[in-house]
Amino acid sequence: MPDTDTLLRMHREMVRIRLFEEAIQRAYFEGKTPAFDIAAGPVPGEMHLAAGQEPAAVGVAMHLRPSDAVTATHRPHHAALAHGMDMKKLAAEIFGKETGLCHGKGGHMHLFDKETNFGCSGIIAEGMPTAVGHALAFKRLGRDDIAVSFFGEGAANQGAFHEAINLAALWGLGVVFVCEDNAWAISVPKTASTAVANNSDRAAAYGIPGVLVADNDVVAVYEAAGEAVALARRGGGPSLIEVKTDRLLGHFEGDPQLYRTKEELETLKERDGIKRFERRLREQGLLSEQDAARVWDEAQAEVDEAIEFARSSPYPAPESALVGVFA
Amino acid sequence: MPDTDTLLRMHREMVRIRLFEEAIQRAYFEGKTPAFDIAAGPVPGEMHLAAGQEPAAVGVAMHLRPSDAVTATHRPHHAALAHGMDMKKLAAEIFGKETGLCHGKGGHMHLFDKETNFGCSGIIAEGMPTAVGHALAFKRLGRDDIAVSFFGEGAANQGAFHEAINLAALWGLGVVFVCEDNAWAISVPKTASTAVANNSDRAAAYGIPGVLVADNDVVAVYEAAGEAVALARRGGGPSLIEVKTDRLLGHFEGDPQLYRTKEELETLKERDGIKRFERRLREQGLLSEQDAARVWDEAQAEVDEAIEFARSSPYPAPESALVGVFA
Amino acid sequence: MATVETATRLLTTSKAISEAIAQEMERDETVLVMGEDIGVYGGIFGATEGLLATFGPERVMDTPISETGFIGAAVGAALSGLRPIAELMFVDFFGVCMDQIYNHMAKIHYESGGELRVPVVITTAVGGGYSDGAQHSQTLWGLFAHLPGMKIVIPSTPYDAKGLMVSAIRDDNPVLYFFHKGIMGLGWMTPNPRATGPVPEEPYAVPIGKADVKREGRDATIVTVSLMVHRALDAAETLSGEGIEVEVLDLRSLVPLDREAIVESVKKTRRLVVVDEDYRSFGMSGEVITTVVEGAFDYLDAPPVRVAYPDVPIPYSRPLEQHCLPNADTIAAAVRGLVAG
Amino acid sequence: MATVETATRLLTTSKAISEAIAQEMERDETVLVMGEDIGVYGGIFGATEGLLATFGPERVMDTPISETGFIGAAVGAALSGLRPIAELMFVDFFGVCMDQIYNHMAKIHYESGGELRVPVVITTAVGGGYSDGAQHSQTLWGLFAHLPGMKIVIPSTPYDAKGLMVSAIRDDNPVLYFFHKGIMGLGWMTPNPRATGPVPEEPYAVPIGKADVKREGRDATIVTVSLMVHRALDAAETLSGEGIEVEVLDLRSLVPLDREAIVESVKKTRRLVVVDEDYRSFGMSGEVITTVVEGAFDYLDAPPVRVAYPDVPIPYSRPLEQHCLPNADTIAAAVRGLVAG
Ligand SMILES: Cc1ncc(C[n+]2csc(CCOP(=O)(O)OP(=O)(O)O)c2C)c(N)n1
Ligand SMILES: Cc1ncc(C[n+]2csc(CCOP(=O)(O)OP(=O)(O)O)c2C)c(N)n1
Ligand SMILES: [Mg+2]
Ligand SMILES: [Mg+2]
Repeated sequence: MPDTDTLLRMHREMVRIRLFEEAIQRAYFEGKTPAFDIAAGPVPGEMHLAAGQEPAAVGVAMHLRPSDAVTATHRPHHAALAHGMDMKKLAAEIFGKETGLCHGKGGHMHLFDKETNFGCSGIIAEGMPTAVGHALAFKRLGRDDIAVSFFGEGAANQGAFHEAINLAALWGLGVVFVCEDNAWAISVPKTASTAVANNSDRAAAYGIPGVLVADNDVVAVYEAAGEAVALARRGGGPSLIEVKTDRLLGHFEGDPQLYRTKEELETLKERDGIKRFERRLREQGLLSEQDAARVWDEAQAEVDEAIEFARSSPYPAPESALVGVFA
Repeated sequence: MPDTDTLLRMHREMVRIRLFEEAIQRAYFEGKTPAFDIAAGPVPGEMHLAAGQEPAAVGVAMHLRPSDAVTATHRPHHAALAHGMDMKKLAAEIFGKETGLCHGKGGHMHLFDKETNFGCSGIIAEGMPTAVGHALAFKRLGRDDIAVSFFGEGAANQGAFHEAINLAALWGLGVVFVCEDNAWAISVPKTASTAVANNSDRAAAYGIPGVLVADNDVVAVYEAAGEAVALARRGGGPSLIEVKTDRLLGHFEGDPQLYRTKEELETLKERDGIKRFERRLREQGLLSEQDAARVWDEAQAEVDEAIEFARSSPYPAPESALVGVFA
Repeated sequence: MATVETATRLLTTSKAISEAIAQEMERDETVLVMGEDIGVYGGIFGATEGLLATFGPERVMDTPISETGFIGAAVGAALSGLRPIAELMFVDFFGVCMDQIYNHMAKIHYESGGELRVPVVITTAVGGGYSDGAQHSQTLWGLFAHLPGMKIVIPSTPYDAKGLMVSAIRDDNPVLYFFHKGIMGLGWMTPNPRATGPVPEEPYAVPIGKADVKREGRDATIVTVSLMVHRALDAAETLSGEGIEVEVLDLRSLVPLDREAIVESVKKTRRLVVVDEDYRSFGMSGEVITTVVEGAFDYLDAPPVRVAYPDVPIPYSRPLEQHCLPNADTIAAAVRGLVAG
Repeated sequence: MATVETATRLLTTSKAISEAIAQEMERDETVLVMGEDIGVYGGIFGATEGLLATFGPERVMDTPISETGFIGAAVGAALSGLRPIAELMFVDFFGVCMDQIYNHMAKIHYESGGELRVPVVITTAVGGGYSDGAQHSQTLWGLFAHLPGMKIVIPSTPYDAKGLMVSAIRDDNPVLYFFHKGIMGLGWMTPNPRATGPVPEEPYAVPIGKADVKREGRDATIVTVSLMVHRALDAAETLSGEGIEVEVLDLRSLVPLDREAIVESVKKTRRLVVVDEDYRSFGMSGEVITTVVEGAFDYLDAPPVRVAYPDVPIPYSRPLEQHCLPNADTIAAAVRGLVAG
């Protein structure tokens, strides 16, 4: 059981992620109403938000240092912030600004951060081999850093999943594979994509530990990840963790979600991992009403500042698109 | 336990495959001695022979009909002949002749036979999804035919393995996946490629039956395949069988095999699946010395005829290379 | 509206495509569709809208994210008698399944010496301009056209989209069918008037391999495909006001490539501009120019010019991406330079 | 022999490559090699011979048949400080791992706005002529050159092979290094005298992006790469006897493409023949011709000609494959036609 400080830090982290994404969501719809035009507004393009999945990212990232590598997916904000990415640079990148993490060239699905050894990819499951490579480098260089690879349950049926985990297991590399099972791959439910109920059972195919976190609970994730990270750090090889989590929003913003019932969406809101966790902290007397309010206020202030930084930053020079193909 | 007739047929099949490949091997080295030139002689290019692996192909194929689909690999002759491919057309194709199965355009790694719904590919594991497709068509068309996919233990670490088996399991298709574990992928031993000892254990990742045939014994293969084929035929979905078999020769002809000890090669010859099976049939009084001799003689005669057919057939017209890209 | 419909029925490109597929599925029991989100969702770009409701999950199959698996399955199914249509959601994802596409789907007919046929249609979305970044905005048709064994079809209008899809499904060869997100007429994309147009209700075939003159002209020829046909027509409109009459040739397919049509047009106009949303080098623009050099060298008044996407990955930020994309202005400028020079 | 060695040491191309890798591994602890059969076996085409014995399994890693896995691992390892060399045994297999190559290895530096570097070298064997069929005989460099973000290096001689490998390993960018089976000097391949040549013992770098005039001439320029450089030199020899002096320009890399060298040579000879073992259409031949059209149009005495592999999958049977491959005779014939016409 994590100590109080850890519990409170996890709460703060989840809150700032949620508020950040809510701000991005608002900005995303600027210029897209009344008529939705994906190319319009301050934040164009596809937008995949992770609301509901914060426990998976935060419960894992609590065990990491900036020098540990994290590879994420098309839905990367929660993992990025949990691993310590600068919120201003992240916001500015999403706004396509010169001050962005990648100076506007990457965008929300292609975030690369040297400071936190973070990367992501819009190609399903293809971030997993990259994580194996980071861990390989750490071993070669004698570093006790590890790599974490986040991916969705839909990614678990892609060949890269199989190749990456087999390699990591074979070479005894320090990788923690974290499957965020939000039950959906866009409109395709897990039951229509995966021949087994739990991807954690697939660990048997590689002779590594497979752990199922059956509830979208940050503490349960924290406990499971703690063991996996420790194992990886002491050279014990990879683990596969599957977290049953919830995608509260559409696959991307603007998704009509005709494939999900109103009821399903309502129940999801009910069991929002952040709300539930906060309630528990309150009940256990670890978080007073005022403290809770302060957490939300401070996070909101940080978010507002980041968004303001992004808005007020200049766009990169158009011609800069033509340079930087080669180092 | 198969009946005597079946036992004797399996013996005959394995013998004709062995003798066919020995004849191909002799032809292959024509024009390649004293100096080996892979492009020279009546049979140029790479040549992957299956000597030692006949039990895996024959034990499975005994349960198949010509309308069942079989997909094989870069090492396809044993599977092709066991499934009933015309030996003359096969030989002529390997000699690159107009009368060949593919009129000289395919070659030994690219054999496609409408008569026996047989196909193979030189790309590791990539024949597996094709088998899934055959089975999908059979289901759609209301046919109770099935598909068999042969592949090596090295292929079991390729993404296509994972995707194909998950799809077949998910869609409940009639596919029998047969892994021929000859312990080697060219010079890489299974221990250096696969995180688990037995690929049959990987069936758990798809919720399907996984069967290990621990010995290179055609009867054991026959038994295991019988159940898997019956299950597939009655709509019970796919199975994964791993057969521990032996590659008696180099990966391809001309392989110096510096990665294997003389001892290993000797012991392999000792436990040659055909020799052992024949000895058993003799001991059990199911096969007399004369009958055994006749089997080898008749098979040799068939092989000689096929090779002669191939040699005496004309080459395709050079210009024919330029046509046939589109139907 | 009803009257308009009976007169000339207007359809978006995505509706034209889904109608073609539906009509072919009606006609031929062996046609089936598979891919990610092509069922309930109707395809992320609407190319399969309504099919699930009409034909059911047996013939409209949502798949796992296993492109090698289901495209390979499409190949196998075709070998055993079906005519599958498989959707690769974005062409940018080809790298996870290219082996099935070009080592199997494209080669088996030839390798088999003509004994087998592989009637598979792969539909895929292409194109950028809406800030989707380096992995979701490419066209890549030049890459596919380099590999023998697949027909490469690229419609630019609702009418062509339906007729070419009908031809693609009926074709006994593998066909890659590239639809540009910007021509589909989707409610959530930047509006494009040319993405809606007259489409006959009854099934009809537009032959694969015949280029189409989308606008006649005498002063220069613009050869292009897909959304850039629309941009070229805008440029032609502008230039016409300046007294420059441009011919806009829509290739409609890269394989087969209608080299005759290209050569004929340039023999007439004596000037060529190739416009390509795909990467500039080692692609379509070079092949079209070489086709003219081989077929109409002595007719050229000036060296052909290309307006293409530069050889850089596609940046996310709007000003960066827009700087790279060919548009009506850059196309018009290129034509002016050519006619003047 | 010893004396010869001290004078000008002769090495096969494969030995030149493995020596370059060994010397760079000596120099730089972070260089490591991975791939299938690159350890004990020394690489199917000998490019890594002897490395395992010298550097051990930690730095010379045999991999499973998981190209997406280990090439992706090479990319990740590069991001965390190593300089991996990954061998893709045959370029024909790119389809099982292309996403890692072009959506990740090639794009991350640009996507990161220059913040990250991906110093990976992918070595791969190309080429046919020995009846290995449609899935083991391709060159495909035109396809890779179409995609921005990777340098495309293609040596034709032992000397260039070593120098270009040294440059590739030291380059902070992703490099694809294509070695042709027919230039490696392997004992089991058809003998090729040019596959053995003088190679200095000490490390040296041949710059990536500079074409090399392998033979000077005035009457026509042959632009090509890899084994076709050897074929072109044979043709040039024959033609010289007929009084036709051909310049043979070996591009040595397609990305960066030395357009200046191409244009300069054609300005001098006024005639161009492009020879390509890769598929004819939408590839290298069209790009080189377009480069000349853009840079030396007015200098051309006649339309450039291409001698390339036709747009068909590669057949197995010897007479079929040989009919398709460019050779000294077909190259010489093309030059004669150009000079005469
Ligand atoms: C190789 C590949 N195929 C398809 C897609 C399109 N796509 C983007 S997200 C997505 C669903 C992913 O589902 P999952 O892995 O569960 O992640 P989630 O969206 O639920 O977070 C798909 C199919 C892609 N990006 N890459
Ligand atoms: C995708 C791919 N990678 C690599 C190769 C080269 N290759 C051909 S056979 C082989 C070994 C295959 O081993 P296994 O699957 O065990 O079959 P076996 O040769 O033992 O029958 C390899 C690596 C290939 N043909 N395809
Ligand atoms: Mg999901
Ligand atoms: Mg094997």
